[in-house]
Amino acid sequence: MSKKIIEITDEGNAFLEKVNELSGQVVTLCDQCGTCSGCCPMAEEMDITPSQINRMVQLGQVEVLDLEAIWLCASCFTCTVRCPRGLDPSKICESLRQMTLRKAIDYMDIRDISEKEMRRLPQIAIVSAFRKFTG
Amino acid sequence: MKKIPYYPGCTLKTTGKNFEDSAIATAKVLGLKLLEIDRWNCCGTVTSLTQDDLIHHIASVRNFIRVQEMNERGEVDDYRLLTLCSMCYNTLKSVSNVMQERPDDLDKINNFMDREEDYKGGVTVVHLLELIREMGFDEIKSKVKKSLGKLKVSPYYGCTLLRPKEVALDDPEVPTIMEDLLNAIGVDVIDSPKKSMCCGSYQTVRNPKTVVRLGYEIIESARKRGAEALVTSCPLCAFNLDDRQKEIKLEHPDFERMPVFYFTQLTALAFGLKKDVNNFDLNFTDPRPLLKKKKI
Amino acid sequence: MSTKTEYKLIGGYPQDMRNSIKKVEATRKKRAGKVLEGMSLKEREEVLNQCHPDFRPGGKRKIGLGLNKGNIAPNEVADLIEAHPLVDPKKINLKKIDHDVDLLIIGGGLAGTAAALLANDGGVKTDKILLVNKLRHGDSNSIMAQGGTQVADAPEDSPPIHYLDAFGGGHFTNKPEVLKALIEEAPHSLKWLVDLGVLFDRTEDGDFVRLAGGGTSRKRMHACKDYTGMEEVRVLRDEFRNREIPTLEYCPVIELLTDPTTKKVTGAVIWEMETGDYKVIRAKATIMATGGFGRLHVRGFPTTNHYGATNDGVVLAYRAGAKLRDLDTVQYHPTGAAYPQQIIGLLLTEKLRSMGAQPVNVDGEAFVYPLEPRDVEASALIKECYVKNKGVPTPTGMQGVWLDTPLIDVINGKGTIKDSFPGMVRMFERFGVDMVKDPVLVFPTLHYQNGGIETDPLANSSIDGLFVAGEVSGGVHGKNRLMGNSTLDCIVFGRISGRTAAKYLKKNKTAGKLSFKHLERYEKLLKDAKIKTNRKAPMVLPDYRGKEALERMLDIFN
Amino acid sequence: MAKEKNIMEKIAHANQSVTKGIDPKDVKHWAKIYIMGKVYEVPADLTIMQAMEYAGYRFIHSCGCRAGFCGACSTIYRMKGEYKLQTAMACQTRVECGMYLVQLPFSPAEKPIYSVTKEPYEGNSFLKYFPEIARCVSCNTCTKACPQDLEVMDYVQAALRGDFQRVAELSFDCIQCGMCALRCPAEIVQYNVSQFGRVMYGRNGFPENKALKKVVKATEKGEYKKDFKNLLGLNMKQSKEAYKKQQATKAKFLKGGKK
Repeated sequence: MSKKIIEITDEGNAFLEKVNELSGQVVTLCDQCGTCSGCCPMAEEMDITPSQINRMVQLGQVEVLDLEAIWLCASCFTCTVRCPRGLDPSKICESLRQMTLRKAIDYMDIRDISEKEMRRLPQIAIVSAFRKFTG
Repeated sequence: MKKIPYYPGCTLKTTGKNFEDSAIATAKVLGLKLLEIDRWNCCGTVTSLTQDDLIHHIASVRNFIRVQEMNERGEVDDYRLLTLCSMCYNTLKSVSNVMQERPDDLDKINNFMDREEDYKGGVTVVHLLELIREMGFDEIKSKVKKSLGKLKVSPYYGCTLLRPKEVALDDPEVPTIMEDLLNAIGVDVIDSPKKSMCCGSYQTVRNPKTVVRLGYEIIESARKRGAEALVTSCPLCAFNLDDRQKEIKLEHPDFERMPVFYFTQLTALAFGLKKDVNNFDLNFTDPRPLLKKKKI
Repeated sequence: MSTKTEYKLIGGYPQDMRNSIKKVEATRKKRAGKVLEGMSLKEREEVLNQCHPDFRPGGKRKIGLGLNKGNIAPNEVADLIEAHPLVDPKKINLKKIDHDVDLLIIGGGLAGTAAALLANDGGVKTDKILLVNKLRHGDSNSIMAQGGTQVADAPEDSPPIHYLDAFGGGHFTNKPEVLKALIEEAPHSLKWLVDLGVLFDRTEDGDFVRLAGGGTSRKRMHACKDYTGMEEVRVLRDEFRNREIPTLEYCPVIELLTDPTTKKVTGAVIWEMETGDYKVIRAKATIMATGGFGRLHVRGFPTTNHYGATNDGVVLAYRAGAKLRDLDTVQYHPTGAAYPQQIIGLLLTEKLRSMGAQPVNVDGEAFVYPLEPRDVEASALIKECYVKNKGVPTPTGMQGVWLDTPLIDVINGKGTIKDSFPGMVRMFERFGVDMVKDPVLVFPTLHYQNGGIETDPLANSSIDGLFVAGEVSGGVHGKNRLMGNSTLDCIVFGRISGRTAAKYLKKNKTAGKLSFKHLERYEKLLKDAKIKTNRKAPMVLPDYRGKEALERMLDIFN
Repeated sequence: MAKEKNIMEKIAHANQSVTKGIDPKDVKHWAKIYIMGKVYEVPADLTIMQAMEYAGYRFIHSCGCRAGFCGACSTIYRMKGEYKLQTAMACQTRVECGMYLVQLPFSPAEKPIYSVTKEPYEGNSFLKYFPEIARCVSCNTCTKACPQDLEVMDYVQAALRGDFQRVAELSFDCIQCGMCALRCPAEIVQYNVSQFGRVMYGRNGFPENKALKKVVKATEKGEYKKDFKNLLGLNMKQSKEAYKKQQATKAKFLKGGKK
């Protein structure tokens, strides 16, 4: 197998910059050790793992925004306390979600939730789901 | 009695009323009067994690201004804001930190809220668990009237009391605060490896299946160690671990229901307080059969 | 334009009014606790004849045509009755029906909304009802009602007692059967409102707060703070919307339609104000609930009424052949606000005077017993301004007298005004006036249309297919209405008219023919009565446009 | 006679600023305002509504009760040289020099359908019909926008925690002008939320009134029929006497404070 050379486009660089700015993190610091992927309680349901999310951002791959993984993050901060590089991957994920939400594209439509669930769910669940999933 | 400003949060007024009532009663025994701050609003949960997003901090700051006002009026004896719900604790504490560290952002927020008096900073946020630790667990021990010795309970911390580091009320990796409290009231404490694994939090709205998987893992790992019940300090964890047992049962027909307590319900039991403060009707899995079995 | 200067106010008042306030302040201590003696019956009669708008000659005339020919009505009302229709029948295509319904309700205040709900309860399907509004659903005199709704539900009270209070209050000119219907249905209506969620004032133990009103011998006023009508409208409208009953807003009715042979009312033509086109409505039954006529400014008085209170219902029904009654009396309230300009005409409740506020003239002198009957008090205020020339002029040329509100605190202790009149204090505050420290300026204001389309206990008008409810109807209050019986009238007769219409629709299932035959008959009456005029009616909306702008108005699209 | 006849004419003349529109000859003070960007000189004593009429507008919308009850005349404006966007009811606000204003005749809003009589009285009902209240970030823009000076944000927060009573009490003076909903960054329709809260509280928040129930029952049973028959059978003279007699009992029943 021949090695594939990945070129980072201007658009990709701008994307990386934007993520750095929104998250306050320097995503390029991630050395892909995989600790975050290992401790993430959601990783097994994600289409790519947290460390792969970081990698895609490093490479300026905007397609990361279309993946389900960034929405499955529950901001539990397990990766945050364990990252050996001192990065905060939950903030990186949040900035990726925000880039979609700020275009007025929501991840959740509350009308999909049944009336029965709406009666049952505690306030705090709905409040926080709105915060994370709608712009 | 020492008066401290108290922030309940929305859920403690509805599905988490059993948490609030048992906590207020517990605090009273410990010589604390929880003075609900007037005109409180949503804490702004969950903490916004982007650098530029200030509007979501406003909710918390507005509550701090209420604390400031209560102090100016001399209504309370403490400049700290007491919380019970872990989510509120996490959000309020994060914002309190941000406001302390980023005075420019505080200025912006003060300017935006032009109808409020300025927030001068300095309100810190404490969880009831921290106040209890401050008093000393021996003090707790001295108030115990009823033995809970036969009850095997595993503490469940979840995320928001422990992470991120800046807001943690204990060591994020090796917490002991709940164990210490439970030991003090004489509960048989069972350690569980998944006590600080995420329950799935707000994913319960959009992806309940994930929450069912996590809940099953958390409950079963505690059961394997011998636990008969879990104890928590978060109404959202309580929902995900308790109410969602209905869905766990659908997924795993052999699954047996396990009660989930708020820690204050156990202290109320140990202090021999009136039954109605625990309002077990609001616990989805009724703990009373277990308590009866244990003759408590 | 350079002469136009910036405007300065001191505590809400301009300098010249301030000077007069100083005189009021100078005499306040002397006046506190002392009121002038009441007038003798003879003095009352004199001042009424001299100054009351209903007694002064020149304001009224006989109606010149139709069923009520020879009856007295204010000139402004007679002008609208003796007028040509707005529509030219030849230009309206009645073959194209835009809305074909069972029940048409004209007017979306309390009466119209209640009618829709009860008609629906009575079996008329929601999509077979149409409620049309001149403005928005709820923009009405109902929504402005402050006082309360009279219902005799207190243990020491009873419906017959309520009846006699209202009969006497109406100078025994009410139609007894109609008044009885109003009173008898009142308790049910109150229960209905409570069940739908109207928040009436309550005591701490959950009982109703019941207040006294002018002319009531028991406490039976049920209020919702000073927002009684608004709360009632909001709740009924919410229920109306929950049932998804069709409604059209900004669509005044400009003419009724009748069957050419049976003369039955069979529908209406509405005019879409925004676009200017007309729509034809066919209806098997029609309820008229268009409200009052304050915006006619009878005798040039300001009014408490809303923008659309222009007597349209009376005019249209009369043309279609309905009988009217009691048009000759108009209710004036002695203390409407006269300053600032923004709130001229708004009601300042009688309670102010009963708690000690005195009417005082420009020189700070008391001139009348504060609690004369409303008509006498109003006349005395007019006399002070326009006969004795002791009124206080406002920057826009009005005259008024002071109502010395700070006296209330002097007599009853500090803080009384704020506790007893929080809403009013806030309203004046908006315009920079502090009624706790300074007096407020008042002048009589046009309040209520006592008469209207004659009704019976079942809300029937005198013509087939037309029912009436609320202020537009005549008979229930006779020649004078008591406070708290107007919202009651709207709710009760709204309900009754809805019920009656539903029953009527069960028997009358075929739609009538649509025609303007009644207009032909009316034009002939006008001609026979030798009334030559260019006037057109209904008025639909008053016109307050500035002269300078009007003089240069061009209508280039027509 | 001729002199007296003048009184009514004088009144009509003096009142014409509110009955017919103001005459520029009577105006001493003027203000320069901007209606949708265009400058107009108007009498300084007028409300925004009256000033617009003076300038030549004849309202076919944005005008209702003209007294602050109906909420039809929502207006937004900025003062020259100020950054604040202000809200007002056109009928309840005096014009000021340098006002840049426009009216908002309609506020598009979604009103959920519910049955007041069938809906259970539970805290979570608010979220069922208005899930968007969970999006409130307590920015307080609604409260700032409210021309009635209500604590709108506080009642949205109360709705979130299912407190019907607090919603009803804080929102009672709402005139449903729609200004809060138009300004809300969370796209909440506050006035519909509070309407729901009020009707639910009004229906369920109080014990059944026994006195009212008794009168309703008595009416149904026809207990007052005889009294009414007697009253309606009286001639004018008898009616007047009965009325006089009844009014004489007034003092006894109206005692005991204003409330």
